[in-house]
Amino acid sequence: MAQTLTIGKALNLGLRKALEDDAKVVLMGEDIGKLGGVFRITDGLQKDFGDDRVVDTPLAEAGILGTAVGLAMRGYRPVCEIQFDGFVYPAYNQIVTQVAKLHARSRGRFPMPIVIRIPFGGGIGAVEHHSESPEAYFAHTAGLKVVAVSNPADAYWGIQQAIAHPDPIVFLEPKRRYWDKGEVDVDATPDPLFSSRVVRGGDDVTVLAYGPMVKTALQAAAAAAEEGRSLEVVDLRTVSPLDLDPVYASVRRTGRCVVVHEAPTNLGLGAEVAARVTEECFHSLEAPVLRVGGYDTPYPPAKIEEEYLPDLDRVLDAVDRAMGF
Amino acid sequence: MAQTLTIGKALNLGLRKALEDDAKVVLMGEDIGKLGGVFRITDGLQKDFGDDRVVDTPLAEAGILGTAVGLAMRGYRPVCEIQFDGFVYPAYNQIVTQVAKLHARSRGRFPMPIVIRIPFGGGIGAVEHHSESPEAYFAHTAGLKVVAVSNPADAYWGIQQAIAHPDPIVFLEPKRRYWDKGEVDVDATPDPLFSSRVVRGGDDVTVLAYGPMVKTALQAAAAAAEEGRSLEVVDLRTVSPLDLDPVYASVRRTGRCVVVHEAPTNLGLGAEVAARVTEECFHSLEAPVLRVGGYDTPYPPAKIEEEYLPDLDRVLDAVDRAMGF
Amino acid sequence: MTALPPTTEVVDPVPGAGAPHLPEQPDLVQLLTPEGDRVEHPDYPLDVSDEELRGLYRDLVLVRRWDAEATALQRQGELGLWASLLGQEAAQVGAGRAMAAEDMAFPTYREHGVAWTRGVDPLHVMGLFRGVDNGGWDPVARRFNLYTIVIGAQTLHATGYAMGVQRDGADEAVLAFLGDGATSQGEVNEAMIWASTFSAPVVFFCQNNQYAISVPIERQSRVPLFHRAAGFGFPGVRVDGNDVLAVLAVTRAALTAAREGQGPTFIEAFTYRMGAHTTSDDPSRYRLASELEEWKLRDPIARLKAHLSRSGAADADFFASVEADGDELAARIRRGTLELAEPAGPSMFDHVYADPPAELLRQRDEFLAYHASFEGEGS
Amino acid sequence: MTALPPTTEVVDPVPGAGAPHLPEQPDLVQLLTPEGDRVEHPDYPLDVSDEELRGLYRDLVLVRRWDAEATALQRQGELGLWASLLGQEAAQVGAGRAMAAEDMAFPTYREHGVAWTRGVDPLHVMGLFRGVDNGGWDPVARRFNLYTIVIGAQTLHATGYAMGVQRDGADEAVLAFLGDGATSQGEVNEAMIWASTFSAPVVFFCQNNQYAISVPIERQSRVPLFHRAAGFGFPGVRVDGNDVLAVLAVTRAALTAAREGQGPTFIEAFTYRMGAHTTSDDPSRYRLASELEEWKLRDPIARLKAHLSRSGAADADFFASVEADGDELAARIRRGTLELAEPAGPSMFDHVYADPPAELLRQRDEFLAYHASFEGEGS
Ligand SMILES: Cc1ncc(C[n+]2csc(CCOP(=O)(O)OP(=O)(O)O)c2C)c(N)n1
Ligand SMILES: Cc1ncc(C[n+]2csc(CCOP(=O)(O)OP(=O)(O)O)c2C)c(N)n1
Ligand SMILES: [Mg+2]
Ligand SMILES: [Mg+2]
Repeated sequence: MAQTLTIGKALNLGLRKALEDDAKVVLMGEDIGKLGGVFRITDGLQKDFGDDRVVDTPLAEAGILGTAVGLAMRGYRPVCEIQFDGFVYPAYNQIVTQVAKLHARSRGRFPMPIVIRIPFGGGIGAVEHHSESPEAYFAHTAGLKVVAVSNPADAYWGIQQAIAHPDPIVFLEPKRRYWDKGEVDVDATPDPLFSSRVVRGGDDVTVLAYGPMVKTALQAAAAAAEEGRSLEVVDLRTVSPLDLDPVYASVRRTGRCVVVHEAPTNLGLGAEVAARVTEECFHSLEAPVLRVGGYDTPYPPAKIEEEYLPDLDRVLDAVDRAMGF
Repeated sequence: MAQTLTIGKALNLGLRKALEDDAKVVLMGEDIGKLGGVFRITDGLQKDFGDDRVVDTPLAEAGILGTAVGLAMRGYRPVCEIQFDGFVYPAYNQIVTQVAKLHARSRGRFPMPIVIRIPFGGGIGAVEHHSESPEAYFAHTAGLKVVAVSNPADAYWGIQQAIAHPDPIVFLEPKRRYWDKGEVDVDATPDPLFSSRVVRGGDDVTVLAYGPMVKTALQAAAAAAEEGRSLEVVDLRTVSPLDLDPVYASVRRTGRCVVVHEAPTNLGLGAEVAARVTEECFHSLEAPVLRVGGYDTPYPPAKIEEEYLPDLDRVLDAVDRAMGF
Repeated sequence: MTALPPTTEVVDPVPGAGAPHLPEQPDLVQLLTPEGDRVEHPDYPLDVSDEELRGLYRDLVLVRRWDAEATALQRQGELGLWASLLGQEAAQVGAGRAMAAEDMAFPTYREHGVAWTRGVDPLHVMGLFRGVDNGGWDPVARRFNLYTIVIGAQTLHATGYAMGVQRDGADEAVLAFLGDGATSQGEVNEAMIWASTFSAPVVFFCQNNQYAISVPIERQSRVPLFHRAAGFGFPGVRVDGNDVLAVLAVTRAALTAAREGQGPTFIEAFTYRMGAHTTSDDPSRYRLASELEEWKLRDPIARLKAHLSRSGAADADFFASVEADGDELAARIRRGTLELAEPAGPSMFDHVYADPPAELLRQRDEFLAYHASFEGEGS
Repeated sequence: MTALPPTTEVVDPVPGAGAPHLPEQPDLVQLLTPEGDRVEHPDYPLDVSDEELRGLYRDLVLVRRWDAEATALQRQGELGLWASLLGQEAAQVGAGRAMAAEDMAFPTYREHGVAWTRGVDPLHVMGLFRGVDNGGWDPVARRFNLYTIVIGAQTLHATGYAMGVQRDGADEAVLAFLGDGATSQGEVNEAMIWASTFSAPVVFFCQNNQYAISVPIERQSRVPLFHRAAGFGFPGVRVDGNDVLAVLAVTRAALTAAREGQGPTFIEAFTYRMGAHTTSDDPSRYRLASELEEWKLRDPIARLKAHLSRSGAADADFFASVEADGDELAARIRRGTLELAEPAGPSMFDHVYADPPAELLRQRDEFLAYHASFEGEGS
């Protein structure tokens, strides 16, 4: 049965489903209880599942992730909410040296089914540290997996798939799109968690995006179409591991590729995608893979964030350059 | 006057010089006093400069970097030693949200002349967390600069240049090469800190490396020469900002490029180099830029680390593949 | 799950909004009762002239007025966000006025009252919340650091700065601000360990306003926060945070001790966040109106006003003039906020480094060329 | 720089190796004097059978023997590194033997003595230091977590695990080990805050062996470490870490309290690292021989041996048999260590994920093909 939901509501329903389906699922984070989280993603869950399963923690991210590791060792499936992207760093030591490595360290004896939910990205007019895109820090870390959703259906299914998955997953939620609506069929069979998806067919240039930038890429494709230019848009969906076979197939047809993300360009995900696509599709490429990303600066003050963030025009500009080669 | 020094001794002399030249320089870290650091890089410095200038800190990396920020605000030039690469993560929050951003946040009123010394890389037969290469985590962070030295002369001059520099610098020391010897002319005029250097000329393939891998790349070049294959080797020296103009010039000649590092390949520095070189030298490339890096796994137990680390053979293998395209 | 043992202390069992937060507190330092009666405390003698008292009253009223105007401006869409200090005026003004000119302050994001006492132009603070910059004041000239939003990070900066003061042999102290929730951050505990070990001249001023957004203090500590200090080897004291005189006396004493080389002190200013955490928050979801009512009776301004009137230190004209100053300040803040210059897009590239790399300058040029390409277009 | 005030406490002024570390300590819990006399403590009654006493003695001797053999093997190049427990046998054996079968331990990298009491095969521990793996024992079956090398990280794991125990309503407690230096890590302080707030059934067992590598305890805290706990709202106790009976009694009491829902306890086991930090360390650079001599007089094994002989609980034959067991154990460890199977290169790809991504499997195949290409070649 299909219904129209926002990404935020879809996540809320997905979390509720996960709590119902598995008694070992425990939500942990700052203000996720009575308040329901600053974005209300956990709204109503503590009331219905109790404060042993929806835990308002002390104010310390390392503590959240470190105790989540212990709970996972005890057989629980912790789902940790980091309030904003810019506040995940105090937990970085636990994430990189423990969460990511314990399965290998224990030769498989300690699975780490931990989900780290992070509202990420900019565009909401916030103060410093509330608009960042830290995905590359996690994707470069062996032992972690990283997912970024772009729509309500993927949000609803993705959060449930992530919680059911045996490996630790950084689950990135496009905060500025929390209120975007879309169809969710709760009876459908969802696509696999770690797969990319062609969301619009095209022949001239392959445009890659994930999370909040998928909408931007689709807008660019629509605008390009009016100028008779056909863009194929791929929603990567999974940042690590990358599912690039559909991308290679696309680029072998189009010969051109543009990758878009909000994170700083230097060593952003676009670098890895460009390196792999170039290696796989070398003889098919008419132009180098071009990257449209945030600039290599700290995220700027809200009044100028729109000039920092990739938008429709910057994507089209890159498409022009790709065509121009 | 030139002398033969190990990298470790060159760093020790460079630090001593910096302490002599500027009364505001303060060394901070775990066991850097009486012990002289676990690698003896600060040997004798506390005895000669006192424990206000060479400070044995409590055991907490966030504390080291966080207090270093305060000292920098007060006009000091802190040089922080992180005992091993794998132990920098507790300080990650201070490094990414404060050290890297304070100059921008204060619109230039708070320079952050902080040097973060990290012995990095593997090959010393150590236990977990003592052999990692975290450079990409820092290079992706706007506001930081990252340097990796490969020889005694660069170590001697580089540490002094880094300490004198106004921006925060992650200074990576190739721990397994600490005992490698080389000529240091303490009267010479050093190359600029943020410049790459062609360390061996060649025509067939351009090989890029930094830190401990420079020696490996040179060994590969020597071996290749015997098979009549000529490799140009570039010591990148600076990881962020990258100085790629000499690389572009080289690749435009050779048409082939291989980049080598110990860090995991996925989103390692090789990805960024590949993306930029491809964009700049697209029409000159005979083959995609190939990467030789660590595998996308946690650093393995010591008994098999040599199979994890890039070595002469793996570099030559990549060179063959590049030539084969 | 094993039941939580009853807490032996003044705080509520978890979970627990709504229960009374101020039972008998023998430890609480108070010099002015909620009714406005001046009382003495053996350890904290304080003599303040009537003029000083009037000055403190004026500070309290003006920062509250500023706060009210900022909240209104945010509602009208002129600020992206506002973190209200309502209810915490005495804690902030008392602490700020206790500082010597050379002392350095390290605020969180809520210390507008301290900013006021340091002579920071309110418009600089407004600029941060309007999104034009990250706080435009000169932290060195004002001896007031920029706001730090990452919870607790500034406590380590304050401690390191204090270590610099020691090395300079300067007669200065450092005042580090933090909230009750911040006491759970590892970095804050490290700051206290550092300060204790090096006997750094830093005072940790914790405004326990009972909540970290929606999370009550009981979730951060089951014992009074000021007990924490003893565990680290330095004195801790709990002061009535709604009593500007007590806060002034206690903070002054701690800063003096720090300057004299006696090391750090932890001050817990027991107060209450009368408003929402920020303008994006909805306290009705997690706390009871009754709690707010109870705290209204402890209003920091009312009690000083009562004292001033009763003691004859101030008359109706004075109170009227302060009101007038408040209106003027509010008008100036409103006007000034609306007139704040918008930053230029390319400014995002400025000051990222003291010595910007070529690649960044290239990005800047690209940015300029790209935006120039739209010139005229469509507009 | 402002002079450091004299410390009011038992520890030395910084910097300060060499000064006596055990002045009068009224707080120190002791049940067996250095001379081997059994004394009583009002809070910690303990009755142990002669058999138990002999068992404890045997543990102490065997783990010391193991440690000596491991040190020798490292010198001979058979181990990459060894972290010696010499001097800390009583702290580790006492703590380990205080645990119930179902209790879970979270060690650092030095708790070989605890590993012994949990039935972990010493060869698994040797494997870690030989570099064949990161510790091959089954942490779930042995109720003994793998070693954690990142200082302090395991204290949060222990606390989280204890929160799981609460949720399971299980009659279990958790024992988290840490060193004196670790108490400065933010994460360790967060673990204590969590444990206190949630009243988790976890006991923090801190072996204060006076040093963090070269850094003396005074650099971590100017007051006794066990004071820290009160600041977080739970009990702290200092026990003579070289007295296996006192450690046993104190740890048992704390674990029982935890199981009964009374929440955490912090135990400071006051002891001394008689050897180097690890085989790569050189203590002569930072501490005086006199200090070592002083601590020799407090040897944990000698005092129990004296007690056993004097009380007649053990005779010469017993002591001889334990020596023989030690020789046998050492021989087995030596033989077993040299015979430890070397890991296969491709094993680095195993267990990185429970569900390995295609890209990683591709790297594994590439690895295999690449190494296959050398087959026969040159060899
Ligand atoms: C490291 C970090 N985590 C989370 C946040 C989000 N956050 C902002 S304010 C706040 C609560 C702070 O509470 P408290 O320390 O009591 O200060 P108060 O806001 O009450 O003045 C939180 C969780 C943050 N800013 N930094
Ligand atoms: C986060 C981190 N920083 C630094 C180190 C390096 N290191 C290993 S042991 C040690 C000292 C630990 O001292 P203590 O906690 O007293 O334990 P002990 O070794 O004395 O048993 C240090 C600094 C580490 N392992 N982890
Ligand atoms: Mg608060
Ligand atoms: Mg120790």
